[in-house]
Amino acid sequence: MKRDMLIYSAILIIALLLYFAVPKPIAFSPTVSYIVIVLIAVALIYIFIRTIQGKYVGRRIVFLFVGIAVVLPFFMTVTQPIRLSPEVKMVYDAIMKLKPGSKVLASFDYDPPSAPELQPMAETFFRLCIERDLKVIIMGLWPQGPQQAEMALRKTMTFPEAASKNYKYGVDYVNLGFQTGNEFVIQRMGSDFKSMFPNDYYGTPYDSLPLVRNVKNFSNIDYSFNLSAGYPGTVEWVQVAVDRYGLQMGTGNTAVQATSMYPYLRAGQLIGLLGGLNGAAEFEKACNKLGKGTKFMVSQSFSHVIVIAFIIIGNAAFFLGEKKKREKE
Amino acid sequence: MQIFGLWVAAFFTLGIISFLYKDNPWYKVCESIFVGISAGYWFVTLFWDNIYSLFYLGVAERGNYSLYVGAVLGLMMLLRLIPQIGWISRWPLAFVVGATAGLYIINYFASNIMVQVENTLTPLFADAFNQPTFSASVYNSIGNIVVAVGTFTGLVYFFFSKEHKGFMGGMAKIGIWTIMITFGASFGYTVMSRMSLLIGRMDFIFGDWLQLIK
Amino acid sequence: MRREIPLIITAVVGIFFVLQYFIPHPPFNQLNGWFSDWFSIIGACAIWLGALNLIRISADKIYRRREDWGYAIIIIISFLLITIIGFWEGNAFRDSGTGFDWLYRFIYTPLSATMFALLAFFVASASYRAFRARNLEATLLLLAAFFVMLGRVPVGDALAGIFHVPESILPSSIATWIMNFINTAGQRAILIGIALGIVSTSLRIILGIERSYLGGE
Amino acid sequence: MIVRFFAGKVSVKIKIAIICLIAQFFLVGIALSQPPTDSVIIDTLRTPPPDVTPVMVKSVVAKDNPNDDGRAVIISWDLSVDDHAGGKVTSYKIYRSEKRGGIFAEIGEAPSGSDQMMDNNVTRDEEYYYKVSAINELKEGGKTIWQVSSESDVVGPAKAVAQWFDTRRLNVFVGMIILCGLIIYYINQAKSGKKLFIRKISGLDAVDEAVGRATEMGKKIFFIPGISDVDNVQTIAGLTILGRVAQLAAEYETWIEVPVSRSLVMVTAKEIVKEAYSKAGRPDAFHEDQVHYLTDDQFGYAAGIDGMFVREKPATVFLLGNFYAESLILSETGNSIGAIQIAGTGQPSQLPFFVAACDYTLIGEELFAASAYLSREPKLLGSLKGQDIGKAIILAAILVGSLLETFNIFQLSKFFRVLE
Repeated sequence: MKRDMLIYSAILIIALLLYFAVPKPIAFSPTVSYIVIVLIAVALIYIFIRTIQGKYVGRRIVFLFVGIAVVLPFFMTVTQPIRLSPEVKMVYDAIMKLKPGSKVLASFDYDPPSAPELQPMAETFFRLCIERDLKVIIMGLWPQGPQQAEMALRKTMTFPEAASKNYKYGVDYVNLGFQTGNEFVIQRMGSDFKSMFPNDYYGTPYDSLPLVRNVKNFSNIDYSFNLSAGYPGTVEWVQVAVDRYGLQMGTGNTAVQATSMYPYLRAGQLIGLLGGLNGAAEFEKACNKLGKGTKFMVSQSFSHVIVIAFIIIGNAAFFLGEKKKREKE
Repeated sequence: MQIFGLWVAAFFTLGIISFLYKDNPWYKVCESIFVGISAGYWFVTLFWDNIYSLFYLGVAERGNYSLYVGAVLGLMMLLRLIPQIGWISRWPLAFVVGATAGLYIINYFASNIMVQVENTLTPLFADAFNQPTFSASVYNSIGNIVVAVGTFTGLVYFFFSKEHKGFMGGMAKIGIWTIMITFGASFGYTVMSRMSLLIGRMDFIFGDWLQLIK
Repeated sequence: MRREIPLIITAVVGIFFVLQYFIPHPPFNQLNGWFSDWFSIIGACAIWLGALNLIRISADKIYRRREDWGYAIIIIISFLLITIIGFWEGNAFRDSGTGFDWLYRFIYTPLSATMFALLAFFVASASYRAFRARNLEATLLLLAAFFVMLGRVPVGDALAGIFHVPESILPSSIATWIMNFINTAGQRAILIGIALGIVSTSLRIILGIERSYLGGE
Repeated sequence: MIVRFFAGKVSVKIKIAIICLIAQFFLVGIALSQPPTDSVIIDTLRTPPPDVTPVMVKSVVAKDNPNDDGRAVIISWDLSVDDHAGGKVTSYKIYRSEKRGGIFAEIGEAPSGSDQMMDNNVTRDEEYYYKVSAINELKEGGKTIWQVSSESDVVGPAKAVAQWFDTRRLNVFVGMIILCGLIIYYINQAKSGKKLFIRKISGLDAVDEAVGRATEMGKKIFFIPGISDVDNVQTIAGLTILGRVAQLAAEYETWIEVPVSRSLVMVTAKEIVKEAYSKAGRPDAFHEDQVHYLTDDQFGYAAGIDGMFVREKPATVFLLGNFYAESLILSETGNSIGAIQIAGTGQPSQLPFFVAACDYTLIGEELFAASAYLSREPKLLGSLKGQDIGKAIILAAILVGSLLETFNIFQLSKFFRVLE
């Protein structure tokens, strides 16, 4: 207990120091960045040798490496080329094809834990919609979804090119809010939006919102974009809105979910897919609006390399161990 | 309030991360608060969204009296709290299970069987002719064949009423390989997703809170 | 009776939900909407069971002075705190600037997001300790994972670029190929298989053959 | 003089006024010189040039939109002969009235080249009359400069009616009848005593071995039914397996523990385990707290089970049901304590972790087959057989269909089309 308290105080002091005393922002020069990379590599080789000798390093060392691989790249000045994949291009093309004034339905089906992956997509999506003068109808099948949408919009409006468009609530975009009922909500929206959203996020009656007054169901929607982190999400949208009501839909998914979307993508049920942070970065590149997705990709690269390194180390040790065992026998 | 909030959020973020070192009182405090707050969050949200907005306003303002049936079913669910008549709660349960079963039959049949089969049935070489280059045609044709063969053999693997021997066994083998590669791809994407989440948290600590990053 | 009525309810409701897909005529189109409303209301009632259970277990812990009972107090306090604020603030509890919103943004969000982020650490440790190329199947899994992980980040192509790997076999190209073709095939087989399993299980539920959800055999 | 006028010192305003005056005379002249037509000139800022009025559309038909619940009327027409590239039609406007001679209100606009529109703002079984107007207009900078139109005859009455069967979904209906029919047929076959074969599923064969191992080591068995509620089919599949495992455990006199995350699952699991113990002939060996509720929270649940794994070091762990992100935490911890792990789920994204970290994994459909496999109950085996025949039909369709499509003989895929 006493030791815990000591550690806690140490953490507090470090935090205070970092908060008040350290000059900010910190950025490593390229040279320093490369030295850091080399040091990490050397440490990995050391672990490799230890593991081959049969001494597995503890969980905490592995954890530490992951932490380092994620945090240090924030301060590095390293750039990496990003290649555009076809499924991301499809989303971009679909939005670019819409005429100004087209109505886009955006369903936010995620909560804050998945925000790091999906929030950059949401921001880029709003920026693109505003640039193209599209009308956006926001809703959510997850209770926290509409809040995430509000956050993304606030962020979007800080960009001068978006702020200058003077987007008006009710006319250019609305937030219908959240409704419980999962796929049933989608099903009923198929006949009538208003029955599911009698009031919007702010309690305004549906009919007093000029943008949606004449929107009855999916047939009045030109394109739909769904950001999804699980159930209910893209699968339900595809099964109900796309298959039954013929909605045109693109989607942004967490990477975990993205793999299960490929069959739908190939089947043409989905028009475009942004998968995980990588999808977000590519989308930013396609729209030429660099944001957090691109920035985070450096950390992402590093962390993947670390995981791959650990798989290789673990397996190498495993095979050498097997060999030794067989030699003994 | 904003800055105070950032410090509070940082307190909880670091508290949860401290679990990686070991189980400790800080983590336990965070965990307990998490359990209480998350339960309360859903409790309040569902109350206002379903019981107030959907049920109360539905009945009082829109005159939708069918909602009373739902309320009765919901109350039956709560009867579980009284052991003597707790068995009544099986009725709403039966309702929920029946509805999902019916819905699952339709949705999975239409979207997962019909549509997926439809899309497997494509000409294996057709888009070979409208590709810009010869190599693109080969690439797509091979891809189409892989999809058809992979789906076919993968389904053979799931065949239960025949022994996996001989030709059938060979196909099932190819099927399980396809499935394993699929899992590998899934795994890769999952790693990507988890790392992104961690990046998000670290961005909060070093960016939003400590403001060490540009 | 206690057995039969639930089985009848399940069968009737189940058949109805199958039929509504094919019948656009009222009342089928309408009843469907009613059902979904009822569904939401039942869910909102069921959470009372969970919340009461949580309070009961925690209170029990405190009362009996079980190990770590102090934390049970924290659970009850934080539950009551957000609940009281949420009810006090009325229907507009979610608007930005409310106390509920503050709790959501600065306590609930960091806690749940960090919980999820811990998985990043576990996935690395699992990669190191558990993922072994024990047989051909596991090897294929790991190889695919290797290419997808490398191919989905820019550094993969950059590394391959050092060795002048031709474009068609860059990690990103291989990853795209795996995702588009093999993954599609595998996912499709799994999807169709699961769908068949679900259709058959759901049918058994409607027919009353599968009744384990009612407890007992 | 004119030159002097323009070059002179007369104020600019007067110049403009005079020019406008002259221009107006010109325009009036043009307008008057036009032959009279039945065109209606609405909201004109300027008089349109001559000979711009389009020919009206012909054969307007208004009829009920099929396969719906009576919420739309489809209005279709033959294109105006002037509707072609560079032609005299820019759009069509559709008007509706409740009486033939009543007041017509505009209900929508369709771009040129389109020959139908859906009016989905109607009341069921109410009669409506429609007319379509071909429009030619000139717009500059978002403002209409001039607009001319010619109206069609009034058609109707049309009303939106609800149908009793959605014919577009006939293929789904037939497919479902076939599949469900097969399953029911084989269930009946099995009931009447026909022997049905089922292949080896190694994950399920290992159940006995896994329970036996726990007995030998004198350690516990843990059964985790996932984090979904009883309304999820996977949870139900998992719980059915629990019945079998619990019975084995009871016979071997080994302690089985079931921590759950939903109160409804707790109640259900309790009854299942109790039943299993009495089937094994040891009803008194059952303890209420063998099945216990932890928390509804996903990670709270995972953390709780992790603690139990580490402290109690079970010899055998079953993870069968619906799992999400916690699959990794659970299977990695189970692996680290050296337990035999049998896992299964229908969540494709979680299966890789089970495959990598567990000894046996039930992949997707195998989980649903497990109850039949373990119990060998004829009804369940029968449904499995029916499912397999359904699969065989699908396989045949894939094989035959791909070949037919490749050689462009017949498009079998259209029988499977659900997309509208």
